[in-house]
Amino acid sequence: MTQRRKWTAIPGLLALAIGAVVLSAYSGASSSQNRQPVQPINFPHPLHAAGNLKLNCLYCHNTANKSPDPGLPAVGTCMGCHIVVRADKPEIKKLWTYYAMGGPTAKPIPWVRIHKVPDYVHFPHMRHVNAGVTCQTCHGQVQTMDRVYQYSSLNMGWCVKCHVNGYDPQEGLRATGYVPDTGRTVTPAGERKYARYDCANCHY
Amino acid sequence: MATTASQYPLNGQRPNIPSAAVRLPAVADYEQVDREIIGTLRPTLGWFTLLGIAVLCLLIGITAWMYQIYSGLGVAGYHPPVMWGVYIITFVFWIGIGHAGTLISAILYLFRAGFRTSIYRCAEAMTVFAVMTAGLFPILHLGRPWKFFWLIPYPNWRLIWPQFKSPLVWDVFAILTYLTVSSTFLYIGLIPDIAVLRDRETNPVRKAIYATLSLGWRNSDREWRHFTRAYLFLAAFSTPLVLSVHSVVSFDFAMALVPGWHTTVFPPYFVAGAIFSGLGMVFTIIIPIRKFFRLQHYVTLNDLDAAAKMCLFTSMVVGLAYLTEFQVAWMSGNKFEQEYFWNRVFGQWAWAAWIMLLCNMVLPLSLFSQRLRRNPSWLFILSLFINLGMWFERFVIVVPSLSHEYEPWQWGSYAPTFVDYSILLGSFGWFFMWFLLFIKQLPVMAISELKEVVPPKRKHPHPDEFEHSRDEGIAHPFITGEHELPGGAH
Amino acid sequence: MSEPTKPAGVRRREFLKVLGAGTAAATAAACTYAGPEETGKLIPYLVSPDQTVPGVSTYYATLCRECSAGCGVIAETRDGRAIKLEGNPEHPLNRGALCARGQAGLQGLYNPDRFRTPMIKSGSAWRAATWDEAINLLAQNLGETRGRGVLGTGVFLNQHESGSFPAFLDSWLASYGMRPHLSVDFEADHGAIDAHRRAYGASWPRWNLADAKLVISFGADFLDGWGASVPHQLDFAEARAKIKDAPRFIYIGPRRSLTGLNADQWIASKPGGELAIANFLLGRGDANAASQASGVSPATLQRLAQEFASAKPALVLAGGGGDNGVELVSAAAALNAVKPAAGDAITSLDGIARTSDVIATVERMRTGQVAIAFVRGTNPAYALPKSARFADAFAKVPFKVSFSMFPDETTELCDLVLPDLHTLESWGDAESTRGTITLQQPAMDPVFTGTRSTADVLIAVAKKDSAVASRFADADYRAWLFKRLPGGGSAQTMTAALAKGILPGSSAARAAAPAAPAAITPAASTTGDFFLVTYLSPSLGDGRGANKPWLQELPDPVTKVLWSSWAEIHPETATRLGIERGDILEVKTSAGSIRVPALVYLGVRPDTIAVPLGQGHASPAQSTWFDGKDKAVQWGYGRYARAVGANALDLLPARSNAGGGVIGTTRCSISKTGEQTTVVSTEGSARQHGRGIAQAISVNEIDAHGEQVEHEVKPPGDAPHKFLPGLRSPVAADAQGELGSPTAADQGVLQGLYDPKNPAKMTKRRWAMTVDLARCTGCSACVTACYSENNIPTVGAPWQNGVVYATHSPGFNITRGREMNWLRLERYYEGAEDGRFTEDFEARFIPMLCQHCGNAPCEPVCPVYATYHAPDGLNVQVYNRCVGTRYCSNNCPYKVRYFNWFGYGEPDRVQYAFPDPLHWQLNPDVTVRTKGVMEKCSFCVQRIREAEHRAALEHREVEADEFTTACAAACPSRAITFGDAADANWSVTKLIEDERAYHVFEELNTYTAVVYLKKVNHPAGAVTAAEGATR
Amino acid sequence: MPGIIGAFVEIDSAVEAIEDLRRNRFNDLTVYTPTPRHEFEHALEPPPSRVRIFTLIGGLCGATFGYWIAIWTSRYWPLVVGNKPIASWVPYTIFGFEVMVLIGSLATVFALLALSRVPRLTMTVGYDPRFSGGHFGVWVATSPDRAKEAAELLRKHGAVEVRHEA
Repeated sequence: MTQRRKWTAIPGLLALAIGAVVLSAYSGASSSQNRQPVQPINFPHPLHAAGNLKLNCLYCHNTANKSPDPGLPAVGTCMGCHIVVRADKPEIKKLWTYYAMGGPTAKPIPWVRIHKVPDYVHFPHMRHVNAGVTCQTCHGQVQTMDRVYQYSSLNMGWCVKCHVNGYDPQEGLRATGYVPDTGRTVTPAGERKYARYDCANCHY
Repeated sequence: MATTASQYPLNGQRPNIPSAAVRLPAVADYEQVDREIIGTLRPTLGWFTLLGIAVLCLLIGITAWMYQIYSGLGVAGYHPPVMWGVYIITFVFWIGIGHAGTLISAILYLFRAGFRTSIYRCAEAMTVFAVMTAGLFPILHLGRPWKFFWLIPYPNWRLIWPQFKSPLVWDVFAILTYLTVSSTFLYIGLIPDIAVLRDRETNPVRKAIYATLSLGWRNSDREWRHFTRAYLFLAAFSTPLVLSVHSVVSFDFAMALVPGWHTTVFPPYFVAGAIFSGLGMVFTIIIPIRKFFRLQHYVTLNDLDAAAKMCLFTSMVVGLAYLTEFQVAWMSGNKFEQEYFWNRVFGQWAWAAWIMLLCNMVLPLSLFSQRLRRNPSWLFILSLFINLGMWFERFVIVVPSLSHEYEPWQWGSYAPTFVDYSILLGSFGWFFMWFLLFIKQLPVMAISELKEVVPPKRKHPHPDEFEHSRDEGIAHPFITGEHELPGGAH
Repeated sequence: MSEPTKPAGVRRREFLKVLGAGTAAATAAACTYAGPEETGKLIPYLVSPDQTVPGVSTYYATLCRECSAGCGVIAETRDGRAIKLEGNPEHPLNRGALCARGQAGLQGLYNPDRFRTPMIKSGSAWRAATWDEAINLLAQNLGETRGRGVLGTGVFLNQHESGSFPAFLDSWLASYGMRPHLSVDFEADHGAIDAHRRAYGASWPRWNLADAKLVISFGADFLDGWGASVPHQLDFAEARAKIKDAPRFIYIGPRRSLTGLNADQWIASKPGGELAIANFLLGRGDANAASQASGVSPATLQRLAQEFASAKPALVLAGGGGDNGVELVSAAAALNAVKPAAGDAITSLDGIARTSDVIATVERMRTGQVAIAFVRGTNPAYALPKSARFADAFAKVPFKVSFSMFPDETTELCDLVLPDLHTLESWGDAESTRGTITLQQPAMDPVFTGTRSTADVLIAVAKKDSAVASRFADADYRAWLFKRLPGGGSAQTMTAALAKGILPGSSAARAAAPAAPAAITPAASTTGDFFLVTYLSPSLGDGRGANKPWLQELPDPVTKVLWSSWAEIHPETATRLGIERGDILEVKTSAGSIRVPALVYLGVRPDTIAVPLGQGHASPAQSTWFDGKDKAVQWGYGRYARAVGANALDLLPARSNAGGGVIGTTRCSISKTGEQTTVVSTEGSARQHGRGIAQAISVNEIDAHGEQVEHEVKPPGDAPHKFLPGLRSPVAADAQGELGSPTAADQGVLQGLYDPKNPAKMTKRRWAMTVDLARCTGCSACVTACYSENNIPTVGAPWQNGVVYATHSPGFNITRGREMNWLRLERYYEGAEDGRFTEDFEARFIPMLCQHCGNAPCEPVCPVYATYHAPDGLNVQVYNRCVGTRYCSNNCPYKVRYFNWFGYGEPDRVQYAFPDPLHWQLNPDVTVRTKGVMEKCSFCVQRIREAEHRAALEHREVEADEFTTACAAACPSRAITFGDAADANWSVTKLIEDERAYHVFEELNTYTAVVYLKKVNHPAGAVTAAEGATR
Repeated sequence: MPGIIGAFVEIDSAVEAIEDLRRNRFNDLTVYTPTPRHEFEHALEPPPSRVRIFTLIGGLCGATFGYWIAIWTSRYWPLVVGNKPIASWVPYTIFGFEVMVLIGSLATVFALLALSRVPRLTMTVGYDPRFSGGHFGVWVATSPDRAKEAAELLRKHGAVEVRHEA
């Protein structure tokens, strides 16, 4: 009897091991999620995108709706205001040294990249932006982030979720955080936005 | 040894042995079985030398593979359009080798073929190691071997799965199943024998190991009851499995539209070829073992004779398949097929085709002669030719077909490089390393099954059991093979 | 101002780990406001002029200077880097097409062996110098020479250019009292130009091939680069496309060139014998005499005469390469019944200096009469026969300046190198056709900041000299040029003009160069039992293309040999002398000898050996390596050209023929050296074995209504033309019925992508392509276009990435069949099976690419879905999913899948195909494939997506024929048409209905999306259907 | 439960001993034999092995799973390859078969282990190494009061050794 109890533990352990393997298959999911690097200039998104400025994302990332690249603001764009505004703040001083009044020592700000899909993936920003996918859907509520971090896993399953099940505009709107969350109303399949989801849509 | 046949003339009389009757006249009792089989486990200098050579070959192969992974498949001899080469050839070769093992251990078990008892353990071990070797090659020949697991269906965050219509995925399932089942089959069969070793072993460390491996087996009637039943079912499963596996492997070719591949005859043809090559390898292995382990009175000439008959049969099946291919091409009226088969025997690759036909069709015909069937030396030499011939059979299937496909502009040639050869060598090293380790750690013959055919001690000896055999001259050394033992078996 | 830190291109580079340190910086530079050249504010071509959007291409209309023709090109730039060259549709000369050489201009721009800084030779070694240093050195030398009073003897050898620069250069030289420069083009057919001037009053008329009923060419290889090949091809293709009314084409010459293979009949005359035939046609002399001189049977000549008489009108062309070149061309002009209109003549070939003048100059150098010499864009040390002994003559010149971009043979002999800018980096103009100026504007900032436009350097030098400074008040050449352009370069004219790349008017004319009389130096006594024919390689030209891997990797359209030289010998002769393909022959003439592998070729007379030019670059002075930034730069024209093949010019005597050209024929003897080599070739079997891959039809089988008469010969397996279902619906046949269910309440969402009702709406398109073999000339421009568009690595280089691996001879990987040409041009022979000499054999060219089968054999065998059928009908290859089983390639009947045997995209590999800065040419929209994956033609899926994106942004559908693939865009014979076969508005849908349409290996039931239109043969007189219908 | 072990050299004496024991209502017997002999089967008349049920169930589950995984994954991301049905049962039969064999065999092995109570981490009382060699052992599990009787029977039938085990 006692002996039997001893070895009946073995199949149990085996089952656990199998379960662990299956779960570990998911561990490949974007290891870089929630990465929050330090930027050369501590740019406060809340100050610009929220607060009383409420700049539109497209003010700085001005090609997000017409190019695969969202676009980073040129240093000149920043200087547009900061040539006068808050010119005494240490972070702004950094900005000035980068700009150097367009002189020979001027150099672009080496921002640290956060959201990146592998290069065999083609992610045309404009198609998504023009389809009504809100920035926050993928990038999170940047307007509330003191330091931006990688919000989504950016792994393939995450992309495909929307492409197959369709994108719910209401949900996207809610994701922005600008409209109050008034209970979940799931949009019927017909009214969602669908995209093709065969490989060649993004991989070529 | 080759001359021994003439030392014991039979005055022209064929010894005709009913296989159901006494199997091992030269084996007296259970203790002798234990003593002699366990006696083979003592490592010898020669064994260490062979093992050393095997490991060396393996290391060469590993180095070559590392180099190939680093710089890309280009270092192998691939020459588009020949996109498959030595690796796939060798893969099919080893899978084929594996089949004889399962055939002998499972199919012959179901058919109650007596001569299987003494050789099936070796054959089965050969199967497992051959499949282990073969299993490496599909990974080895990948452009990105580190991604091989994409062929295995496992839940992943990409939400994508293998393409189950691809013969290569069929391969993955067939081979993994085959490896699992055949290794389980081998291990189950081993448990009682390991129990024997455990009980005979004096060295505490080895004893502990054997004790663990034997899972506390104790030969109780209850264990035996379930054991025989389970063994039967496993054999029943393995039988269709072994047929399916090589059929699936043949689908890799038959499902493609390459002239020379796209043929319905492939599955039976491949299965027969596999068993044929496997028997070849069995001879290559068992004949030296019975000699150097002095087990001639276990693996008797009767057993070799029976195996040789099967070898001859499969050889003729394969030969028929070869000819069928040509006949089909000829009658198909398909220009591509016809040009290919003409090219096979008279073109660029004629030499390979003729090696194949000679080794697999012509030489085995010698087995019609009983004297040669019962001549271990000849069987050994022949087996080497068979191995060679079967490797070239796969070469003839893979390379010439691809090098002369539909598009004349892309016709090409093929020449393996040292990388291909090193990895081929390495595969033999890998196989024989495992096999050598096996034969000195575990019994090369199924002790408990041998005991089934050895008469147990009795208070009142049976009138009808075994005695009749003695006066039928069955114990004639020419049959028992005792004469091959310098100084006899005991 | 785009953001410098992460333009799309650079991002892709990062992924490929090929981000050179310079890239970000240079990209930034491309976007800064600073700099006098103002390249940051160039006027874009297609998008709104005031801004460029990062990650979206900007297009600049500019000029091609790879040969003298001067075609207009569109440079596609992305984030400040030019990534693709295509023909300018607005341009009158090339009308949107561009040849392989033109497209490879990109690899001149990004050539890793370009000079990065000025170089000064001190002793035998070279050192990098600053511009101030270099310019001072030049100014100082000019001063000293003037001081010695011999400055007037200075010589400037400039590559032939049309446009304003020659005038500018002359004025600069004049201001120093130097004589006008020599405008050198070693490729020019001087004989033809002379004769054309006399006969037509233009050095290069525009032939109206379309008007002719019969075209006879006496060795005029107008498809191989004779004169301006692109316009010739366009016109020829247009003429041939008029199936019934198309001209029959007869080629007369000792070797069947690409042009010859496109002819319906070949008359193999002896070199120099063409004149006799022409005279015979003119009625001077009788058939036997002509037969004597030309080695052609009188019967053939009689038939030719009859045909010439009956076929009206006949267009007769002739090449002036031979000793009697001028007479021949004049005779041809006399025969020519289709008079070219003088108005639209090609003017870019005006004013080329005769080689006789160049040789005369060399002789002056030899006698020490030249005090200072300048060389720009031309390479006499290589392109003149060795027997001209240019090197030692040149050495006699006290001070020699080179403006070359590349470390070529001549530059190595100079004392000072002032590296020029590439055409795509500098300003200029050309007058390719009368009355139209083609503008050359920089498409990007200079790749290397250490290089400067020669014109600007000359101005800077002039400014150093008080005596001449006043003459050059302009800040730079651009200012100088704009002033002289019609409209004075005012902002609005230039905005309009640069957008189109052309400007009506004429550029500043050059004072007529002193026209020396055609000096016919007596031919050196030549002996030998064979005629030797040397010809310009269609891809390498006179050798200037040899340092561009795309052109080296481009198989010669005729022999399909690449990365090497060869000697063509007829099989009959070869068997007689016991020579086999690959035997290394020693070809000897009185002038010299070379060792080249033998290549048996049906299309050459048994008494003739033909050797191509363009290879065999070597470092004459064996200078030490230039120790600039890139250790890899070697003399001898850089890593891709050096020690590849042999230079056939070594065989030619240093004399100029009648017209003043140097490339001609002579006599030679050949001997086996006993050595053997593998001829580097992409050719498997040159015969179709009756498999109906490249099919042809005789024009007689097509009756008046264009209906095709059914004929007996069928391909093996004989399948009917049932391809349309495969083309009408994206999935060849809805085999499972589960793709679209009529009752789907969810608008097909759950039914998947293939459901027509799926909101993604992908199933409505079926991308397809037609290739008209009646148009295709086999020029292979499409192949290079594909390489350029799809980041295809070149694999044949003996050494790339600056690393020598001498164990591999040039093209080693190609002898292993590992070339990556997604689109390859197959050339099959018909007839002449027995190896005996006959003029009567046919060549069929067929571009073979992925057929995007509706029923693709490659798809179901892939274990990981790396290849599958897209809803819009593409057969997709997903590189990042591929594990490299190569099963798909085994199962592909067309063998159009290519495998990455090595890490061609990994910078740390010897096989790295894009050594810095070549990786800047990579197309950011296409993934560079990693080691161990399969790749193949994608129907330029990136262009499809781009068009879809554009349409989506403009809230419209993709319009019919809105875009096309790279190969179709480049094709100079307009043979390739791409489009949506499921939409009747696309022109491709009409073409697949053509009676000549067929599928390759139709009997395999693959439902290919590539439809070929049969080649049309024009047999002499009336022939039976069977003859023309050989498949 | 304590008992008595008797070791025999001859097989027939062991068989007789067993029959005699059973006649004397000693029913909890275990026989140790180096090799399965049908003599003991006859003497003990055991119930048929239950391995077969496991095998059957395992095989059926396997076949179902094989088909299911292939069909479900194909439909899960429906991509057309070579114009073939997205889920085509014909080739998927291979998976049905292979997985049936796989799970079936594993179930059989599991049954063998479970039913014959291996692996056991300690050796059972009464077992003797000889029983894997040439000897046959008969283990009689019995209460101490009847132990003597059982021992007698064993000796009577010629057990070379009889040992009391607790």
